[in-house]
Amino acid sequence: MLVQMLTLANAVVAATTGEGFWFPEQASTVAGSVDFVYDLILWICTIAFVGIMLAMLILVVRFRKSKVLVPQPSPTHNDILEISWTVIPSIVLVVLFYVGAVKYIDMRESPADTYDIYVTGRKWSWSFEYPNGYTDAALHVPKDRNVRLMMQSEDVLHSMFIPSFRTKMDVVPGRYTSLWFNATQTGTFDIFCAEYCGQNHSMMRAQVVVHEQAEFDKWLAEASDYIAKLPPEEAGKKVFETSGCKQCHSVDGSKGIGPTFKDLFGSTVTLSDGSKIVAEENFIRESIYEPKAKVVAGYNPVMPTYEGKMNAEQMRVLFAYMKSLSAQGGAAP
Amino acid sequence: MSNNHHNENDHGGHPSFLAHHFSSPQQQYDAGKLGIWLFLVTEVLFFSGLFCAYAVYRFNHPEIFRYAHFFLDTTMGAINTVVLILSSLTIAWAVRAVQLNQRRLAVGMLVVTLLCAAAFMVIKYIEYTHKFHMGLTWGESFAPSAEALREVLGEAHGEVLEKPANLHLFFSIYFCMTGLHGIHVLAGIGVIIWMIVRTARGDFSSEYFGPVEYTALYWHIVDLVWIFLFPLLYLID
Amino acid sequence: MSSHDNETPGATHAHIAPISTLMGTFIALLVLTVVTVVVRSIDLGSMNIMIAMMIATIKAGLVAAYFMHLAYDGGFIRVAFFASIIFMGLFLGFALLDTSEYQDTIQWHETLKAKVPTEGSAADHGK
Amino acid sequence: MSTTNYLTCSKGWKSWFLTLDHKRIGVMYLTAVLSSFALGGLFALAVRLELFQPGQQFMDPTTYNRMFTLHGAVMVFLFIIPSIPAAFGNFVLPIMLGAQDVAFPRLNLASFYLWMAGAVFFLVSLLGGGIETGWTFYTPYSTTTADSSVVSALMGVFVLGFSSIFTGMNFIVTIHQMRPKGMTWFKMPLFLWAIYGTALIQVLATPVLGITGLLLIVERVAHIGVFDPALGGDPVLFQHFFWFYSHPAVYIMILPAMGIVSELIAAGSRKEIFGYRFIAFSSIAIAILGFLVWGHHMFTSGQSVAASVVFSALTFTVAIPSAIKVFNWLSTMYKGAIVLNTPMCYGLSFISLFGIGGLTGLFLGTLSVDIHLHDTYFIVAHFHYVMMGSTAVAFMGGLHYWWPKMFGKMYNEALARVCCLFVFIGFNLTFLPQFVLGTRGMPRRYFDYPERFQFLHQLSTIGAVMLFITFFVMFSYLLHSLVRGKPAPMNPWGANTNEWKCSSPPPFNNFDVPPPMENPYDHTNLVFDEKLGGYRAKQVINS
Repeated sequence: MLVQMLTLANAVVAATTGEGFWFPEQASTVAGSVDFVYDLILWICTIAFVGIMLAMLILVVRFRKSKVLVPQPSPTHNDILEISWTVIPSIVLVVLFYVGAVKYIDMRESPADTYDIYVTGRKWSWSFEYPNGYTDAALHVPKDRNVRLMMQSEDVLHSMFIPSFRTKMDVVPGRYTSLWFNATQTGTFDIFCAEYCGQNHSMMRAQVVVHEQAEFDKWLAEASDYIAKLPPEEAGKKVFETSGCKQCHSVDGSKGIGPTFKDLFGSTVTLSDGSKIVAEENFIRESIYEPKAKVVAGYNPVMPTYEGKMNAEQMRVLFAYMKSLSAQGGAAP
Repeated sequence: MSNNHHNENDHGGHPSFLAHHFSSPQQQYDAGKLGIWLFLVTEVLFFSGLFCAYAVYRFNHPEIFRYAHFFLDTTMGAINTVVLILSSLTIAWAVRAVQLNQRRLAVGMLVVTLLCAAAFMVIKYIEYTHKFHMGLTWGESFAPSAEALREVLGEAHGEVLEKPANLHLFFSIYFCMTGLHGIHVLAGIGVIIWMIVRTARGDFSSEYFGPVEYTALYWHIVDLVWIFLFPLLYLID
Repeated sequence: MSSHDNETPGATHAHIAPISTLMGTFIALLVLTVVTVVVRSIDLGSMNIMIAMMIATIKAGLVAAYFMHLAYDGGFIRVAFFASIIFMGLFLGFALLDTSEYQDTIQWHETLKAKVPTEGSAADHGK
Repeated sequence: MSTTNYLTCSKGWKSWFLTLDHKRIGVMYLTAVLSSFALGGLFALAVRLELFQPGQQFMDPTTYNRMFTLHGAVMVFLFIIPSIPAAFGNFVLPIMLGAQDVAFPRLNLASFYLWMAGAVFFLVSLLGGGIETGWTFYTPYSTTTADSSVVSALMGVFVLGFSSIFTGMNFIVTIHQMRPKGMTWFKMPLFLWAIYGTALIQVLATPVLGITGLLLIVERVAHIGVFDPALGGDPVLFQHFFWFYSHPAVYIMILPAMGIVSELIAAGSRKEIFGYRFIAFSSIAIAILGFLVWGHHMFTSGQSVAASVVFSALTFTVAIPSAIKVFNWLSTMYKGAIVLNTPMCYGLSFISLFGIGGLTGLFLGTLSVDIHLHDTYFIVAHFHYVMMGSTAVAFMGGLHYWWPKMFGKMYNEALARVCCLFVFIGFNLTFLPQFVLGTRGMPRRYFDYPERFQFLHQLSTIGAVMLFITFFVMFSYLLHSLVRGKPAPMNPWGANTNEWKCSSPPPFNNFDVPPPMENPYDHTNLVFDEKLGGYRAKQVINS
């Protein structure tokens, strides 16, 4: 009964304020119930708040005095009143705790049959490793399937936040945290980092793309095969975009956290100890595996190592991509 | 009203040790005593952070603590425990002596307390230098020398026990706990010296002995913390 | 509190500990210290730490009660002191409860970290 | 009536900087916390202006991160926590009791200088480049960031913690031991009950902040690894350490504000406060329950499910005593003789803003909803409603209420009421849109944001500018009143607590003879006197 009334009331509000005045669209199985509890609390609070405000205004208007300041005699305490405004809110609060906790346990403890994707957060990018080992910068998931994200961080705290799925979980270095959802709509939705992680915290965004199962399988098969299928420069571009290079190295010559890749390959760079070195395969390979060994002058040694995270094939196409960006490397873009 | 002197205690006047805003020595004494106890409460909670860190790591990684305790010298710890208990007795006795106007006895007891405190710090110093020498320091700088490991663990233990990961965490906690406790002992030494001077000068009497008692209370809490540190750090296993 | 309501001006009333109490407490503390060192050599498994903590608590209780006069000073001082212990217990209790609950996610991470991650290693991820 | 008062009884800088008088220390605190408020406000304005549009306006991301960190740290540690207890508590607590001073005047001065030392440490870290860890100092970011100013900021936090502890200790002892004959527990004004509850939290919680700060400094300097996962430590353990203090600290901020509001509503309604004992005990209940709920800051942080469920259940219990207070304030107004003077306006403003702040807490205590709202602008809006909408508004109310007593001058009432209204409007304009932003998924601490959030951010920024201008006007007329203000009567609001029974400003000694200890909320014996411009007892008692 109450539920029906609430649903009706919510529909009226939605119709008058426009769809989604409060929330982004609902795209997971839990979104509906989270929004429902939110609306429930919203109504309780609205009624309570309007009640308090009305009482206050009426009292002010009714008992306001401009000059003669003699209060009328009135009781100074009333135990029945005190007990009732202690007990009634308590009952409401117990209900709220219960509905919140039940859903929370459900949201935290993943069902048995999940499709697992391994997520790595780092300053300031996400990468998603699918069961076949393919890693992508975007999260692709099949619709109507329980998906579990197993998340770890390489440096500091991050937090995986998908507003349309109404879910969020911190990514804590030194351990795995997990999060599960079941997407109910195809489309593209935002992923934000919700735990402050430094300079580019607000740029640490990604996208979740929800496909139908068949489409998802097709996408994964094609995407996993990119090095063989694409020309080396394009495959290298993909490595550049999915491995986390993009967040610190620009390709248009602008200065980022690290040196730009434009015209880098084949050029001579000055290191922080003053020596000069030509940026060719060996130097760049060392910079990727042991970033702190030789640091280009003017930059901080902040790059994480990619030892074990980037194989020779990926590096080969990355070099091809870097060459394509460099005047010295041959083909200018 | 322009007269700032307050005149509640006209009869008998104000004793020299009574601050102007108190109406009687009893009120001053009670206020001071409640104040020092509240300070001790904050001390307990201050140390609770370290006890919390200890409990969390000991409970979740007992292997670190089992392995690491071989590096601590139980005899030294036990001697220090006895030394602190003795100092607690003498300072409690000093309070009694002041309350009974036994000035010389009070000074004597305070001096013994001071000597105990100094002895504690000397033993601590010996322990610390030994640890530094063996490379048993905190966190990142933890690098025990091979001989140190063999010397301490001996043949038997060295072979049986596998060195656990993150062994340095024990020493981080050990140095934080004993270090913070040591700082409290040092502060106590300072206050006790001041109390010796004031007692010898004759500031205190059966009428006015608050500061000595407050010092004693502080000193007891230092002892109390050590009573827990001793089994937690030295008597593992 | 407000014991100053009925005082005679000039005098300060406080409990004076008899020498017998002081010496008795001291000897009890020494005995308990010896006991705690001796008990340690008997292997009782996880009971060892419980016993050691119990002895330490008794010792602390003796110091507080007799050296610190808590047995004679009633009222708010006692409340405050026990409050500090209770809040400390609260802090330790919750931190311990929570950290031990999620320990498995740390251990799992440690085991996986030990392996060198390679292409396709995700296949053998899993609990 | 005497001509010398605590302001004029002695002269020279030494008579201020070495004073042991609780009133002068209170005034020094007031100056200090208001300066911090202005500084923190400037940082806030910078943050809001930067967020007027997506992308970079006039500062880079790192500068922005420093701005919001400093805004948070300065506002929390230098302004809100000491604001009401240290400034007003110091000034009125002994007078309200009828005592001559706090129990430990020297400790009181020492805690003021500890505050100054803390402020200096903050300034050092500001000049050293600022900090960008967020005021929460979460590890491992705070232990690995290149910013070396973190250590001096943490030293500041440590020292400020002890300042707060000493203030709390002093107040507890004063209330226990310094009450004159006749001043029983239940004749204490409700502000003192609130201050007492606050002091309990200060003494019991702040030491944990001290050790947390110390451990973090050691972690940064010596890399001990207790909180650093790279060395086997546990970053979530740090959050337990941090919130064990910082959640109770929220009640250090709000409890004294509630105490002030009890005074404002009682005086403004000219009626005996309704449910005195319920309000008094609810303060103590909040102080104790406030310790049981810290884990609700960690529902998505990797805290275990079991702990989250327990903490959520405990969190809801705190709502009850807060609700009790609101209902009792409203009942106090019933059949009162309500005067809409400036303090009362702030009191009413508090009730509405605290209503929103408190009720939105229900969304966050409810576990499943909190997952979505955590670390979004919804949180930002919620805690600003509590900290600024409630505490800072109550602080302003207290400032206008006790200003005549503190400085013996009246400010421009009409202008003050207009400012109160504009604070209310500006505040709501700033923070109401943020609830919507948060629910729509805008994370906090973001330098840049998707364009769809822009309109709401712009509303918020306009509100912030409005607030800034209003506060500027407020400080101007307050300062103006010091020079040109009408002399204040002894009792301008018709309240019956003891501070209104001595002259404005009070004499050095507060009272030569403690005032008669009556019911502090019995206003029936006070009548308005046109000649005085204030209230006086019905029968003039010549002394």
